[in-house]
Amino acid sequence: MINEELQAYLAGKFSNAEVKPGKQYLEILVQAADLHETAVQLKGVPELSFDYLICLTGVDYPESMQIVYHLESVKHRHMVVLKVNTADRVDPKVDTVSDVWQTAKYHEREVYDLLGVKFNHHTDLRRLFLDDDYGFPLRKDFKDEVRIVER
Amino acid sequence: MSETKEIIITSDKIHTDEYLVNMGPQHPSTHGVLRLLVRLEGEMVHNIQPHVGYIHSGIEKMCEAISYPQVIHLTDRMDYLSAHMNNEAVALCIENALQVEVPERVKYIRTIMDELSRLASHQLWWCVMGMDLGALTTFFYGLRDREHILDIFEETCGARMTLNYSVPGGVMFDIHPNFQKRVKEFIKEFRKKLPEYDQLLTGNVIFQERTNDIGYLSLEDAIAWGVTGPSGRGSGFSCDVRKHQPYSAYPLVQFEEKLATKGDTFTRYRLRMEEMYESLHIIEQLIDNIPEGDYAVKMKGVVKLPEGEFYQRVETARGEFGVYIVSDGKKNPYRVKFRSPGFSNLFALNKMAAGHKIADLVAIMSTLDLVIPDIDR
Amino acid sequence: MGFNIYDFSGMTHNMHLWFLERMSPTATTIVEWTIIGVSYMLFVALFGLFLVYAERKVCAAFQQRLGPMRVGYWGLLQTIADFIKLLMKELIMPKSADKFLYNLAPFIVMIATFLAMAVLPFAKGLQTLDFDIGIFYVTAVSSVGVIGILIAGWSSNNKYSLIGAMRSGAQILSYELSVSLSLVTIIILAGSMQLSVVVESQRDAWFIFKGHIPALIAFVIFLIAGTAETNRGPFDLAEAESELTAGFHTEYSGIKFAFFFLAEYINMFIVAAMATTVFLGGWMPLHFGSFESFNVVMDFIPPLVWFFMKVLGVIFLIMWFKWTFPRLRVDQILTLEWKYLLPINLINILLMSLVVLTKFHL
Amino acid sequence: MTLNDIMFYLFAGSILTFSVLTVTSRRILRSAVYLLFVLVSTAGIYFMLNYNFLAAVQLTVYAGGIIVLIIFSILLTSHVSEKAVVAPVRQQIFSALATAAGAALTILTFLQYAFTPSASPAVEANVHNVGLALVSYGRDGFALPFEVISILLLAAMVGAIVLAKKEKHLATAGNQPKINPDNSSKS
Repeated sequence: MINEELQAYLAGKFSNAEVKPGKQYLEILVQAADLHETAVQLKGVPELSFDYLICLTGVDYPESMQIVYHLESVKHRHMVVLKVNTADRVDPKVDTVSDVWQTAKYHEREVYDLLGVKFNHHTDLRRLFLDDDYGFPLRKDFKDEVRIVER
Repeated sequence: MSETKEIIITSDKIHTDEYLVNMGPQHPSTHGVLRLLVRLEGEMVHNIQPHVGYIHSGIEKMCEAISYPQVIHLTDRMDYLSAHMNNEAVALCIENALQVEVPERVKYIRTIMDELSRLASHQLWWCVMGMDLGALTTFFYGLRDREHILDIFEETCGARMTLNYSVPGGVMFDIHPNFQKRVKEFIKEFRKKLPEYDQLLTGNVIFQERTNDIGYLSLEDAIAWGVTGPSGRGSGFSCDVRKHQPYSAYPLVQFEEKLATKGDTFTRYRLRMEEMYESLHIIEQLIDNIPEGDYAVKMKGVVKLPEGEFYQRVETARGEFGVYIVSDGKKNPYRVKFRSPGFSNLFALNKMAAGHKIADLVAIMSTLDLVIPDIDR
Repeated sequence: MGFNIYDFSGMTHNMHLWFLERMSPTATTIVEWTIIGVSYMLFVALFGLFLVYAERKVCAAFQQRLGPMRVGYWGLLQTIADFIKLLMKELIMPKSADKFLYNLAPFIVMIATFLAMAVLPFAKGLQTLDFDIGIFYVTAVSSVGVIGILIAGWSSNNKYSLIGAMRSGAQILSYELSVSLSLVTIIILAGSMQLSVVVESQRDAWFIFKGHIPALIAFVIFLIAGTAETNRGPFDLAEAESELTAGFHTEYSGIKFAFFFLAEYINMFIVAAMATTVFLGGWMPLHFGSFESFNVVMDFIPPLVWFFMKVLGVIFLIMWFKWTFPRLRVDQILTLEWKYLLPINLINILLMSLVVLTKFHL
Repeated sequence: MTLNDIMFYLFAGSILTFSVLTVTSRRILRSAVYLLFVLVSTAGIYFMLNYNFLAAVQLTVYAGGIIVLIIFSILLTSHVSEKAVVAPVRQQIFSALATAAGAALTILTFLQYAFTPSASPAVEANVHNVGLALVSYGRDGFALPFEVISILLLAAMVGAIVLAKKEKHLATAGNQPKINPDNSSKS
């Protein structure tokens, strides 16, 4: 499917989500509650079959954390960027998608480690790189006492 | 420390037949500071739990404090064997964001350098593969040939590994007058040396016995775990960014995306060997036709990206490398994320190696071709 | 004292008499023991050092580099420098190791090697013990060496060491069978286990030529199994550095590590010396049936030179294996022994018996 | 005292010392190693008697075979820090009494037996004779016992394999093991 078709299809499929063309790829912004269901649909529906999670990351925006999923379909070779905003910036929580894409398990651990986003129903949510008592360094309010990295 | 706590938890749960072995953080076959917590029964591996972060350097955080051209310098330090591809990814991402069209010459040079880096990386992988399986001589054969590529790099941009050659808008310097001659010499020589590799290792009965039929990774698993690069393609996962989202001069050259379906260790090995031939083929097509022109377009002193999010994928020697830049219009990025191939590849190790012997684990890990700073970033 | 480079028996006999004239029989024995012991130790130390140097040079040649070049002419003193370094290194012991066994292990390995060396005939009359069970004795004492490795692996209280020790145990126990059986093949041909007799009966032709194909098969099996017995590549599973860091001697340092290291090289020498003595005619020169003049020229080369030429040839072969082949996996190593070498060996023994019975040999 | 005597007392002394150490050591692998010393010293005495064949057999079978197997099984089952439990005093006294009784009986038998030189000429125990005796089927031949023992050992070997062969709960290389690697990785 080319982008316009895909956009129309997605807009029809996910009525609660906001589908818009981004700078490079199509973007879907979903509600946190719908995330898991959307992920299952994106992977499961044969016309979409986004089976390859390229990249999972989080961004700390002033009002909320945003989790960004770059998805590609190996079969159709189209790409989409799935986004979800958390309700709370300080104690962010979203559902895990590690049961949909296995690789998300460790990408989510990384996001948890660096941004402090908790993933509900994640089987093994531990810190990946850093110590338990270390802060969440990629948050904008993180103060690095030793080596000050400031913008 | 969290680590100690963890071990106690784990040993409570382990089966009486099993015991825990820490492979790493200092272990000859992890090739870096990687710790694998391996649960063994005798020689049989039941479970592998990778522990990473020993050399986590917070590159993503550092990027938030520096300017865009400076980000490129840090990418060298991640996957130091694919330094040029990483540089290029950031450069391309910035160029895309600024809608800058680079000269043809730059595209050619970048592609040639890409493929040379890929060759150098695969050569080193080959050395280490043999070494992991106990054939130390391969190490010296591979390094001997890699030296030629590094010499070319040195002559081109002054560095041998951390090239730092791509800059936004082009490359840092024009190629050396000797460049084409030396690359052609190298190709001619390496075409003769590659069959030697096969004679020494590929054709060896012990090597084939050691690598055949171990470490299976099915196509579904490869996609689900995001295993890319030669490791993924060995399972039939068509994931070559050079084909699917071509960049630089890749649309202009003829090459094949090598795919295999068996998905075992030997297949992945063969695939990388094939890729070396393919890389030579790509360079041969480009090296004589480098167009004249500028080696870079003039950029503003301070690079400022427009507000928005930009993602750029490139194919490094180990798989798909992605740069995700969120910009708020200032002179330094708001958020940078590097999607490194090694990170995804590493965590598929358990899937592949559980149920095999320790020796197989080493062989399987070797075909994943891990570079630890690439994982830890 | 009558020094004869072709036959040392006269010299040793004269020495014995010379001592007897001057002291009591008991004192003579003690003095002779001391001389023999010291010469063996000197030999082991010097030859071990030489072998380490040779290994590094051979390996360098295979790997297209020069090897050690800095210390001494062509790096000749490199191993001595290394040895001094090893001597001065701190002896580190794991905190929870079994101290007694940990310290004992390298000695057991070393003693087993020394015991095996006792029966090797270096030249005519240059042999310490000439048992009627010479070959059997070598296999018997070399089987003790594995105990040292097992103890080392266990007492270090390190999982890598333990895995290494178990691998080594399984491997050496299995391959001992092949070593013994391939030697039995030649014992059938020679009709004796006494090493001096074995060498003497190869005067007209070496056993590897005399025994036709069965002897050749036995030689190949002996080389394979002998390499495995010494824990050398491609059978170096016990110390597979890419899997087990350093296997059974992970926790050893300094001179204790040097003992294991030295024992490995001396074991390689013993395997090569046994191959030489049993298959390649020991110190016997190369003779071709009726080429009289050729035989005379060959006779002119002293037996010691012959012996060491052959030994070094075999050692070169063993080094060649190590620097060419990848390492086998533990199940493959056992499969190779029990499914291939052992049946081939048994059939080969039958074949050799047939050859001997029908007097088909030379 | 000749050198032979010195060597004999050395070997005998080490046999006695290490025998005692074998049973008194509380670390099991040390016991095995002491036992190794006992067996090697015994082999030494055989060598002194010029009974080379038996000595070599002693080394191969006991030192190289049985002790290795014992050590192997210790390696598989016990840990460096483990120590044997000291037996209760009652058991210690009972064992001491039993040992003393056994020793007394042996010594008594030795003392009461009149050692007389054999009338028949001594047969040299070299390999040639041993070999001939082993395969001869006459009155002094050992062909039958040799074969019977072979069958016995074969039976023992088959039995050992049957006992050791567990059910294959782990799949061989290439297949996935029963343990699901995804679920178990949370440990």
